[in-house]
Amino acid sequence: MKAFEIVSEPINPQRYADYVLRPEAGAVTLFTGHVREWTKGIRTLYLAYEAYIPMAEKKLAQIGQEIEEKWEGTRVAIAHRIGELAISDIAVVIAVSSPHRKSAYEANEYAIERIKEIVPIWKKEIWEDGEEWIGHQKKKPKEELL
Amino acid sequence: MKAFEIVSEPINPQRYADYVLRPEAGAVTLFTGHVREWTKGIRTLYLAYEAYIPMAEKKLAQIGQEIEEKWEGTRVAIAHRIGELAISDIAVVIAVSSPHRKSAYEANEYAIERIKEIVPIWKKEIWEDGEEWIGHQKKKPKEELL
Amino acid sequence: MIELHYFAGLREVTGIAQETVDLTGRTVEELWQWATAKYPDLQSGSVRIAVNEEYALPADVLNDGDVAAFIPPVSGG
Amino acid sequence: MIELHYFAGLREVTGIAQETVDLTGRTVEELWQWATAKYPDLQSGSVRIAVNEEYALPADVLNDGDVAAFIPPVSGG
Repeated sequence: MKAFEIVSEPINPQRYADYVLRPEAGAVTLFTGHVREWTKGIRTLYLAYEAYIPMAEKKLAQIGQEIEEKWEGTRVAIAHRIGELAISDIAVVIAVSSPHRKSAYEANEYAIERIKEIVPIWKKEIWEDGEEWIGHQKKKPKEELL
Repeated sequence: MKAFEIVSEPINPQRYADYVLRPEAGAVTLFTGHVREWTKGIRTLYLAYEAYIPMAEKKLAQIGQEIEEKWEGTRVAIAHRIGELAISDIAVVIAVSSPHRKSAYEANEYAIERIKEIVPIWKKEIWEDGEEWIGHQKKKPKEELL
Repeated sequence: MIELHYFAGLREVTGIAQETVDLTGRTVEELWQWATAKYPDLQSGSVRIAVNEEYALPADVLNDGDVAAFIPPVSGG
Repeated sequence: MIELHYFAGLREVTGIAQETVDLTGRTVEELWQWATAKYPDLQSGSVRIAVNEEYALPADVLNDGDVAAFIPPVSGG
């Protein structure tokens, strides 16, 4: 495994938690983002993720570096899966270790916010009656404009 | 396993993450508290934890109930280990699933704060030159009183 | 009869983990007075008393068969 | 020559994942004008352009061999 990677196989979150653990660590936070069956009353059948892989891995590593600079003593590993994912599959895992718990929580939440801002990964939701790239305005007109 | 338990064997955190996962969950936060080697410049050899087991399990379950009332749609599992623990061993695991990530982070951090307030578990630190029950004033005179 | 439990640092103060005493009908506050008279060092830190695995108030009355526990500051996690 | 990549919804707009074009020496802004002239529907959403795997500014100049990518709003996590 790499500390910051895009993978196409199922994610084993424990590997990333193990990777960040060190004798100085008193706390490890492990976040996993899962495919949810229902979103705003619409049932998802499955998701398809796509990434600009080399840039996405670079941006994940950048987030790790930002965190290690902001929260002293933290260590970070992040993986995002691409391809077709079923309900409850893990799409993303973020592991952060830290001497004290507060940083481990804050840094972990920071990581997922940054992923949603800068990492070139795209999610397509597939429902019973259609599909859509999430975040792409073209296929998702704002309700107030209809 | 039980959703809220005191155990004397090594903790496998994944079991608790698996327990809380549901099709409605989009996020799972898993916190593990580990034995840290260095605290304020003093080297810990190992820790010994003791619990008032039936009351501790009751209080862990109470925390789980508080969380499921405060953050809608969350599901919680918590385990704390007792006995002698070596550096990096897991002392406590908290797993929270939630439809959305914000609740999963908040509820998880709430759980560890509450554990430190109300759950009858005690930690003794063993160093090269002594040992001490943490939190027990008798053996830990405040520096300003010396 | 009331069963008493002492944990962690408090057990090292009393020298025993458990004892059974005839304090049926007394309040939690009276139990505390009884215990600190017998073990003066109990007073050195902040101690909570639990009755039947729930934190108790000073005015709570002890019933026959109750289990009371002396809880030093907790330090789990 | 510049290599262009289109991702996700933008790839469905252009109908291709990749093409190579002669825009060496032009700016990122000129690349955007070129692309939206060729694929008018590109303009429908917010798009960022990355050059060599870093987000680029409109005034950045494209060098021979650069790889430019059209990045629709990301939705990882």
